[in-house]
Amino acid sequence: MGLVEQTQAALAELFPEPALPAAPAGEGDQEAPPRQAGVVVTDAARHGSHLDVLCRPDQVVAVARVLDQDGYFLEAISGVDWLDKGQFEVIYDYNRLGDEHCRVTVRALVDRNEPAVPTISGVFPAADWHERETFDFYGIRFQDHPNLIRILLPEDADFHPLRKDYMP
Amino acid sequence: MSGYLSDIVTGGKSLVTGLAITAREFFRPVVTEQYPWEVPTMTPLFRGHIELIGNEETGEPNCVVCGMCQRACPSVCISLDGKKNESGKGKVLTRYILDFTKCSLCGSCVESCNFNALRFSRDYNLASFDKNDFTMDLMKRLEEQNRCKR
Amino acid sequence: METSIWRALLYLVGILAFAGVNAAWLGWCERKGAARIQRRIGPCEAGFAGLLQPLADGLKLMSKQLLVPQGVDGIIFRVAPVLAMIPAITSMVVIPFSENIGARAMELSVLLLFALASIGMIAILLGGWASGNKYAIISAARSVSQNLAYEIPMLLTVITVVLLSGSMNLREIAIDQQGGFWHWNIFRLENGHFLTMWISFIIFFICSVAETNRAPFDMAEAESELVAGFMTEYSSMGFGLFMMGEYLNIVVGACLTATLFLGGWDCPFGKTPGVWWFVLKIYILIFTFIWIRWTYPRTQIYRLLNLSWKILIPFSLVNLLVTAALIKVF
Amino acid sequence: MTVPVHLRHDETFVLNLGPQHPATHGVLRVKLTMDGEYIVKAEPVLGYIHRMHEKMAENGTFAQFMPNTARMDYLHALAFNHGWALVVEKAAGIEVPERAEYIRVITVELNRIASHLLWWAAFLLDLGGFTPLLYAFDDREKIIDLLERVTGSRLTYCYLRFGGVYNDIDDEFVAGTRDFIKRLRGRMPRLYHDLVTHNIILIKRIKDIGFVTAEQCRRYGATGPVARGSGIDYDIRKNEPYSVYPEFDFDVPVFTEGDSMARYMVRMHEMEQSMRIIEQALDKLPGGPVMGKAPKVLKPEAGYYYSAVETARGSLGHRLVCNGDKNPYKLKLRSPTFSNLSLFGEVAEGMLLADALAFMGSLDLVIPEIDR
Repeated sequence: MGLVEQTQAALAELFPEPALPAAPAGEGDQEAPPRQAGVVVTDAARHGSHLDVLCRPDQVVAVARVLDQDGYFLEAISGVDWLDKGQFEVIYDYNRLGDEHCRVTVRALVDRNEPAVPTISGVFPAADWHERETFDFYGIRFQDHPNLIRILLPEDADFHPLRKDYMP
Repeated sequence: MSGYLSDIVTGGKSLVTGLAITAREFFRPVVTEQYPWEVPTMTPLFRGHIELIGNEETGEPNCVVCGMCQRACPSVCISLDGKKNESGKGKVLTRYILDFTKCSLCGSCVESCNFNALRFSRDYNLASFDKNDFTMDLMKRLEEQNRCKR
Repeated sequence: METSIWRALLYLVGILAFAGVNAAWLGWCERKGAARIQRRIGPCEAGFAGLLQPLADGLKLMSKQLLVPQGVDGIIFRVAPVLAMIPAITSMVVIPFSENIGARAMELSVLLLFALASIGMIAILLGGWASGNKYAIISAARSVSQNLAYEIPMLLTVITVVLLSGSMNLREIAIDQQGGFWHWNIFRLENGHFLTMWISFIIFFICSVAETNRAPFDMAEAESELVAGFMTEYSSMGFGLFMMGEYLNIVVGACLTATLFLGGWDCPFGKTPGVWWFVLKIYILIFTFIWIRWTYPRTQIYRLLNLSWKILIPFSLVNLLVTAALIKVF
Repeated sequence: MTVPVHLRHDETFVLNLGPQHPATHGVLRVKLTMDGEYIVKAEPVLGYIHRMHEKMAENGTFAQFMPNTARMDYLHALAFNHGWALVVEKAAGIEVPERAEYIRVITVELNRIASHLLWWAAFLLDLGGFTPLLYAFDDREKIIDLLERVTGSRLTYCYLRFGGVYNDIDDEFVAGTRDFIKRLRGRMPRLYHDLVTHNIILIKRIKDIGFVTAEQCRRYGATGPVARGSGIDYDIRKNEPYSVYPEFDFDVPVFTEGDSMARYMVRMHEMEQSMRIIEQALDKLPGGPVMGKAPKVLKPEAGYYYSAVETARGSLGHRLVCNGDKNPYKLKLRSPTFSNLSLFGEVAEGMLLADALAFMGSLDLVIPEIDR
């Protein structure tokens, strides 16, 4: 069993039901049927990741734990503002150091009015700064983050510049 | 103890080697150029700020006011205006302003131009105490160049 | 040696001139030397080969505002640069430039020199402390521990020389080495002293590099760690005086090395001794200081102390014992 | 060497290292809580040169972002060009002619050598050795002259285009590059290794300083020479090959010690490997065009794209989200030093100030890339 299948199997255990909490916003523009599985294999040559995981915000930590046990590391956390759908999306990019290669994209959708995601900085310390950055740019709150303050913007900034409705 | 002594011996040797190397460099010729007195040759691809290319015979700018450069510019530093050509077809350039303070010399404007109307100048002595000196009127620049040619 | 007012004035002017010229133009030498080692040209615009550069620098420094930041200890802050300069100039008094040129040939001149060198260290400590800057205080603390650590092996090696010459008078020590390089303390052929004395010389030289806070032992300045160390808050001639004091310390260190180990004003071939030989020797030594500075990276404070306590002090102790034994045996 | 001490947490003071400090190479500020010269807590404060490149990407077209990429990592600008070109080519399905791929590899690797040379120079400057800086700049100048010939600029290159490169290389460039490799190989053993690498002062200064374990690298997402100095055999050029890298025979230098010396050695060996790649690429250089067919106005399909390249400092990732428009809907830059720096706080604890700065130098920080 290759690394991709192994990780897929490990992650699939977290998603017993195929039902999904919300329609994946980013794929909404394509007229594809709504996605059924939490974990799908994607074309790495085109999309740059082997596995695509769509989970509820409260599953983010569980996914991180599974990936941590399998020796993955966190590349980045980014936010996306889907303004017309009233949602924020948090994208976690995982990768593995070593010969066998597998990249995992974990996505979670949160309500735009009260964006909150549990922090994974307890699992990956790398997430500390990346979460602060996402908070900085989008105002997404990472619950239980030890030090959720501005990182790149000045500490007295009262705006979140990467929100699509932000006007300087 | 053996590590202690060998550290002293190898360490001392490495220090002497270092001194020998710098001593040799001391007597070798300098490699720097004294800038205002010696000027290095410029590469043909040098990117200065942009300038208009005039027609070989008339000296009028080749520009047809298509606005491609303006749209290609990532930093919005080009503004140009044109008016209808008196002879009927096309447009003539009336104003071409480059705000060089914003320019990042990426060359997108020159690449996007299909009419051989823009090129990079070879000016590199660009320093001023006044910001307004870098809002360049390229039409005026072209006129001056034409005058010099004559 | 009679003391007249004219003689005192002559030496006062002479020493001040020697000190001033060295303090100014050694900066030029350093910059030119560094430039050549790095294959650059160095200062070249002010005057021929940039020789007027020190004047230009001095004028610039003097025309700058002397900033005294809020919260510093005003008196000590102002006194420290002067204190860095004075002991270095005073040390020149006892240095014998040749058999007949020397302001004062004191019996305990070696001791006096070391006493003055310690005052120079106090200047750094006071300057760093009075600045009230965290970098400056770290630098001052480092500087003190460094000077303490290096004075011990330095004195231990000087004792070997004193044992050989039987005198603590620098003039006597130099006179003892006359007659060609085989009489110099570093190569001294008689009684097999050359076996130990070159080690003494190396230890002494390393110590004098450390004592003058020169790279690779410039822990006090360490510009990439402590910004400018104890000089961080100094501007204008306050900074200038520290710099000049540093160069004068190098001159004193070179003079002392030349006198103790290299025969003072003696000609290497046993002929025509004179002040020119002394000057030549000290400038070769100063060039070595510059050469070393521009070759090596800086060491670390605990490596520096390790070098002193674990290598230099044991070696100088053994060296002292062997020298004493050689003297006793022959 | 981290000297084992019992740190007293009651008698500490705060030292602001930066934003203007000689050792931070830019405007990084590190808030150090110190006990004497020992660091009790180190907390990097970022953002002093933050320019919001990600918003600029959203506001312009795909091509208009290309000049910005060079302004982030100004030392390895071509790799940032390459990363952006790759992710957009992936998203829009643009083919690149083979000659252009080879030219990309040659220029990116030349730029990598230049970046490592500058790191070496700056690292030695951190350690108080000024002369090596100028020897390295002498060599780096040659690379910059070569790259100026083909790209038109000296530092912040905007050379790569979607579907190719801006300008073809000529015989003079090829000859000049071969000359340069010969020259650097000739100078490397004496001016770099004899003068510096084997110098006892340097060895004592950086050996056993700043240990980073492989596990720390993984938890903090450190990549590049930092990870390879800790025994992690990971190089995107090998593990996840892009462009024409699979066609070249090169090694990935890995050292297991995890100290500053290991990171130093990784970079020194990488320069040699880059020279090997350039030589092979010059030998195999195919003919043909340097620009492929690319539409004037790019409108990639909606979707999520990720692409990574190996820069001189580690893995640079572009997370691109498109919604079918002619601007990127969202671009996140995963810059290598951002993650590499995040482990500084943990590792620097209990170190002496001077050692921590030597460790920081060995991380090879480029501040505009962290702050973006």
